[in-house]
Amino acid sequence: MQLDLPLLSLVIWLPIIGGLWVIFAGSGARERGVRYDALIISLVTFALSLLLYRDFDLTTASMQFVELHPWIASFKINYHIGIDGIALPLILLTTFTSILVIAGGWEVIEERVNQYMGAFLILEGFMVGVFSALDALLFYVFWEAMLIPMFLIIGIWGGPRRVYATIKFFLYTFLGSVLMLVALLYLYAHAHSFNLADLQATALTAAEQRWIFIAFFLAFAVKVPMWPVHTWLPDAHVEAPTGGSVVLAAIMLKMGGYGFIRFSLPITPDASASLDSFMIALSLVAVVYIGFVALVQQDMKKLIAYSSISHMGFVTLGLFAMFDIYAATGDWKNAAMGIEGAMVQMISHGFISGAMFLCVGVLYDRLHSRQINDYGGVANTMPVFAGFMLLFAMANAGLPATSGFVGEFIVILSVFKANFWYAFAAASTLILGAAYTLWMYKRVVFGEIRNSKVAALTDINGREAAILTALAILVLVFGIWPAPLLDMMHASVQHLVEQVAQSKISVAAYE
Amino acid sequence: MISLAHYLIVGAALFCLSVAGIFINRKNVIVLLMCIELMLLAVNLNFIAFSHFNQDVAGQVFVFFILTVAAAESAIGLAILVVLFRNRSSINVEDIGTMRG
Amino acid sequence: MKELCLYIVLAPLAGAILAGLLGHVIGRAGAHWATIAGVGASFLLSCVAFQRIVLGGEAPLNENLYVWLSTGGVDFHVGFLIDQLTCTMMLVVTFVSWMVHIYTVGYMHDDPGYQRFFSYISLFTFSMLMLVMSNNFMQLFFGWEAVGLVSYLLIGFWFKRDSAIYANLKAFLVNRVGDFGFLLGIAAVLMYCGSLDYAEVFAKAPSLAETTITLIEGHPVSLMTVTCLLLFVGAMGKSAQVPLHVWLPDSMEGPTPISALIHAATMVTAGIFMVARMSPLFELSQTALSAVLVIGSITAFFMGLLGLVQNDIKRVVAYSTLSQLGYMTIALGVSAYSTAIFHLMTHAFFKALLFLAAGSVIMGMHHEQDMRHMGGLRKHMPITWITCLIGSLALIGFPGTAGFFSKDMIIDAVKISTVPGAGIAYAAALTGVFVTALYSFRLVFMVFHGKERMDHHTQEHLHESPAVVTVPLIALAIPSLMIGAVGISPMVFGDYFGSSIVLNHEHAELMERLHEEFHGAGEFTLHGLMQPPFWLAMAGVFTAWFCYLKQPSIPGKVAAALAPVKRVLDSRYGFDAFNEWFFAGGARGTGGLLWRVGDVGLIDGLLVNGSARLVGWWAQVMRGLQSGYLYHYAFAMILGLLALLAVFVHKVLA
Amino acid sequence: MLQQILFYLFSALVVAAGAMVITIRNPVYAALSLVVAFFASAGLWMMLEAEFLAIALVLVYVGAVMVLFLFVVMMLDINIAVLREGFARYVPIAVVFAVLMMVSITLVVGPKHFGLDQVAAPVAAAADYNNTRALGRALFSQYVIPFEAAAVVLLVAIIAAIALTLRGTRQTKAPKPELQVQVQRNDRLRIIKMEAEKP
Repeated sequence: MQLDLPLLSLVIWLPIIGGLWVIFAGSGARERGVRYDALIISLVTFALSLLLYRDFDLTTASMQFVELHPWIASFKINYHIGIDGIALPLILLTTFTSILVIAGGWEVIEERVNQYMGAFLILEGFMVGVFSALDALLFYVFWEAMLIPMFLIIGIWGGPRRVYATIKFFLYTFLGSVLMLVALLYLYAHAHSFNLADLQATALTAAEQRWIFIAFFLAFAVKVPMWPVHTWLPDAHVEAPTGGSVVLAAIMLKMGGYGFIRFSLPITPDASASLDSFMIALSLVAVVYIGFVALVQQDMKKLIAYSSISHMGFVTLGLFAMFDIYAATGDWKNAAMGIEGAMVQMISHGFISGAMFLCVGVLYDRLHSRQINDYGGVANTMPVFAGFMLLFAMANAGLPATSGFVGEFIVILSVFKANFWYAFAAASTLILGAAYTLWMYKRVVFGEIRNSKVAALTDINGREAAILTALAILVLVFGIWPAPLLDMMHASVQHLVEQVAQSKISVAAYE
Repeated sequence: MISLAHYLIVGAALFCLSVAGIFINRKNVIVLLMCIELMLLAVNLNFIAFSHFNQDVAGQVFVFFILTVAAAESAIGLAILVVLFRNRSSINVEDIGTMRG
Repeated sequence: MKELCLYIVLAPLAGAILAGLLGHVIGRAGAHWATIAGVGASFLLSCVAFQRIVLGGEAPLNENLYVWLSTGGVDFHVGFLIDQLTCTMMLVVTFVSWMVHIYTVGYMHDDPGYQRFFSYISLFTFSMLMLVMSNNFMQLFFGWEAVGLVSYLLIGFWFKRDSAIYANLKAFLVNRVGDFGFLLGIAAVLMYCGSLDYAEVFAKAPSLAETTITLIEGHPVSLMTVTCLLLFVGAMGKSAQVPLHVWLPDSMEGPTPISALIHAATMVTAGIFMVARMSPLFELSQTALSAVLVIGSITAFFMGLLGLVQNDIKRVVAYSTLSQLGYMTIALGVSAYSTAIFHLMTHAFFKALLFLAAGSVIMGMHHEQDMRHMGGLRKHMPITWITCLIGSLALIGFPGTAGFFSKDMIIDAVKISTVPGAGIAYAAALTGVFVTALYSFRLVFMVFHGKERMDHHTQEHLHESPAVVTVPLIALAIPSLMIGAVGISPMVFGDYFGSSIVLNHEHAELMERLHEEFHGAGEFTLHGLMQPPFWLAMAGVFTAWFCYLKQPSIPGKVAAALAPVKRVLDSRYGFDAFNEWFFAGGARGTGGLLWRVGDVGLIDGLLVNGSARLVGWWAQVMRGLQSGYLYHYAFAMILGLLALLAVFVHKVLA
Repeated sequence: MLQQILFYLFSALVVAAGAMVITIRNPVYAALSLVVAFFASAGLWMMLEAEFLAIALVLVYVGAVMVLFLFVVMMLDINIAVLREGFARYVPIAVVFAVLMMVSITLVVGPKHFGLDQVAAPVAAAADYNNTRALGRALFSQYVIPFEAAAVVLLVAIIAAIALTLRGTRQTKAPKPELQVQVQRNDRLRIIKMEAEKP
């Protein structure tokens, strides 16, 4: 049955409008009741996104659920949205994570509940918008709009140094996105269109491509974040409320990877090819360097934030190793493997980092400390929680049968084809990832009860258990059977690889 | 014969005088306003000279507008001056320091 | 057949889930019944599989269950390969596991984490079965890591003990170092063979024998050597070969049943199994085999020496495990894969037996593990004593016992082998026999014979362990005695392994020569009585008797005379101290340095806050210009005017 | 010849008056000098056949703006001594600037570029040429919208000047009937209780 609804638009605008409604309708006496409204809205949104998945055609690489309405006709800017196999899993991740975030802030947030819930719903809509925009300017608008709720979430419900963190977060991301706007305007001047497909088809000389690539690079690298523009992330995570951290880690970081896939690679394939060793070097630095840095963190959230950076290194590694893989094997099929590995890594990192932050949130709600040293022997008082956290810690360390393994595995296997030493450096995460995650786990969960506060801890309640169970199931399912996830993206990745394989320079020279 | 250059040089001389006036009368707002009038006069002279030598009436139209604006400007300037004096009993520019952060 | 395999694998998993997630519902008895039933079913079904494949001669099963994922034109499957090698492993794993399950009922009787423990060991059985039954590298790696996870959980089972949680983290990380190499090895296989399925890889491998790859510019190396060495790094981690052996002694922090199951009988032999499984690859690289051989020799000899100075009963057995794993590795190194697997099997039985017996002693001694506080237990715990003696005899290779056949066969194989490194290996193996006998009987004599050195209270309460403990001991003692004689002829020389182990031409000759010298188990036993290994073992037993029963003052004197040697042995050759200092400390130091200097100092301090400060400073400067005085602005305007004018003039005049 | 004499006469007058404006102590005299400058430049404009503007300059500027200036100057009680502080100090820099500008402007607009051989003098207008008409034609056809805008600017200026200088309404003492009728007893009369005072 094909519903005659603008399904994709609904997924974008339902949470935004619902969020506004929650904010305005939920002030005053109804403040506590709005939680249910928010939860229902997020559930409905998720259900709608599942409909997207149901009606999605896995066999084609072309955009689906396309909606096209003129927006600013004089500049040929359109409200143009649609999804392919790359965007769909990310949208599902977004709508799913939003439910968890809403449920996660259920009792924890006591002030301005309506605004908190509303902000997350609006954020959800904007994020889905980013993933589905097919018009570069629309993308940019969603991209920037997304910052606002996030900025408020960290700034209002954050920790003691939230002002520093928000400003750092905002300036970092804004710096990058302004350059992206410049690149988009330049492309517009070239292609006379903001339509992504047109931009991707525009011929550009090598020099043009390089500049555009660098502009895009700054925007997306900050979001990913890649070394050395990563330092906003630990601060933002540490100060953000649990829900903010979850969304930040689970979805917002994926924007960077998505941007590379949607913009950098197809619009500037030749620049990507010529700068790939630079990108790979940064990715490997992220994996190794950040792995070491994570090892010495005393703050749990900071540790997980650093581990996120390290894991996201695999995403950029998988994306940009494709050129070397092609050079080494002469087969673009192998290159697709790296991209798919990167995609899987993004999705799985969404689950795992979200779960890890939720776990820390559970502890923080009880003890109001994120310092590892304030804990010890949590397993004695919170055995069920310890079990969940073990699962997620293991997933974070990339244990097979958890989703964390799949992405790293594919990326390492594919990168090996490019260069042995790339794989060597990347595989070091096997040791480092296990070291920092399990060392933290050991100090927090294992051991004798360290102090009276830990002794007074109570195990997780039903709500928390439900959230963590949902994530645990996903982590396991995608670890044991990741095929459906990959089947979603095969056609689109194939298309992407074909685009990237096609040099744009000769066309530009001809013109 | 009088060439265009003659007029332009007279205009330039007037302009430079008014600039110098702004320098040396930096505290006296009234004279500053007068200097601005003088400056506009120099500009107007140029406009009219060009208009005459190029046989194009547009230059005179512009002078017309400049006169209008200058009149408006001096009216408001003087009004401000009066208000200022009323509040501060002085028109010393150094006393007008509220713009300093 | 496929369904059969599925049941074999899933039965323990079901038990684990039942005991783990519903442990509080089904209670303690429910938990142990569920898991024992699961693993028991698994064992019986394994017997059926064994009967059909090995005895019935059915063709090996190689089937995919489902596509795990497909990417880049490669399908990754989850599937089973059931051939003779797998069947043997399945039988060993499920049998020992079953025995350990039963034994645990007694051993963990009073532990509050009873259900959790059963859940873990059942989960382990599942993981180990996934490992051995896999038909591809991906699933092998899954099982590989999964057993590592369960090992981690079980070593840290008593998570309140600092030493336990230190040991489990160490075990996991050291194993991860191995997995690091293993994963790269898998990546190499995928790159060059284009698949991860054993069948396809092994079919493709011979054509890659001459392929070289360049890791460092200008130095091409053989692809197969690199691949095999990388894979062997994984085996070194799992099977605790020097220098990745450091985790195994510490893993004795876990409860004794899992020391028997995981850290003696099954998991640690996964590396041996893996190399045997990869024999088609290893056969292509003599260099890799020689490396395997040398590392095995080092492990066999030096780890055995360490067994001499341990006083903790479990640690003695642990070092003996390390040493025996070294023997297996030696066998792999000389391409005697079938012998290695044979020794793996006999070792699984007698080492599990030894551990369980040690556990029984520990229970009797109220969780005292120091042998210096034992002695004379023979009278109090006769069954434990007998079974432990059987295990020790098998361990030292007393003619007729299981260990004798497998170990002597390894020594024979090394003796006639001509591969580089075989000389060293032979010397190590031979001297290792003496050392093995010495520490084994040191244990037996110190624990079961001589004066009773325990305190009065313990002495009064000494009694034989209950039936749930002794029955598994007896059940394991029987194969420890018999399996060698029964198994040697078909397993080592027969066509037992069929196509599951591949030998290249030269190495096949070695086995043929061994075969020529072999004339049945009985004669082999008689022959063994004349051979140096037997006399060395007897010398070891005699020395142990003399030093620890006859003249107990001698060890002290020897230790005093050889103080430097003792110090080296006590410090376990300094591996732990070095690792703690270099790797653990180094990693923390590097991390701290990168964080403080790199992130906090350079990026945040210099770039981020630096640019903020720059803007601030510039704003401060510019703020000075904004005096708020009109005439300053006017002056600036005129300056600008003048500058414009200058440009204009310059242009006009130029 | 007459033209040249007139030109130099007016020019000298303009420059001299301008110099007076900026140097003279008393603002009243400065304003008067400015009037002279306007007159003289009106003469120059006449020579340039901009009769309408010349007249407008005199009428509007001299007649209105300068009177306003004088009015303000005379009305305000200005302490000239304070305002003249630093006069001498700034003279040198002012002279330097002025000379620099003068030289550079002259280099641009001098006879080399705008001499007669570059820009020929136009033919004198015919007798029936009406400068006012020509200007008006341009103003009300091509420039009608700017013209209207200028009118608005003036209007705004008028209103702004009034708004700025207007004081609040004077306090009148006229009675306010609307308040008177609302008066209640309590507003006017308060009865308090108190102890009878002892003599």
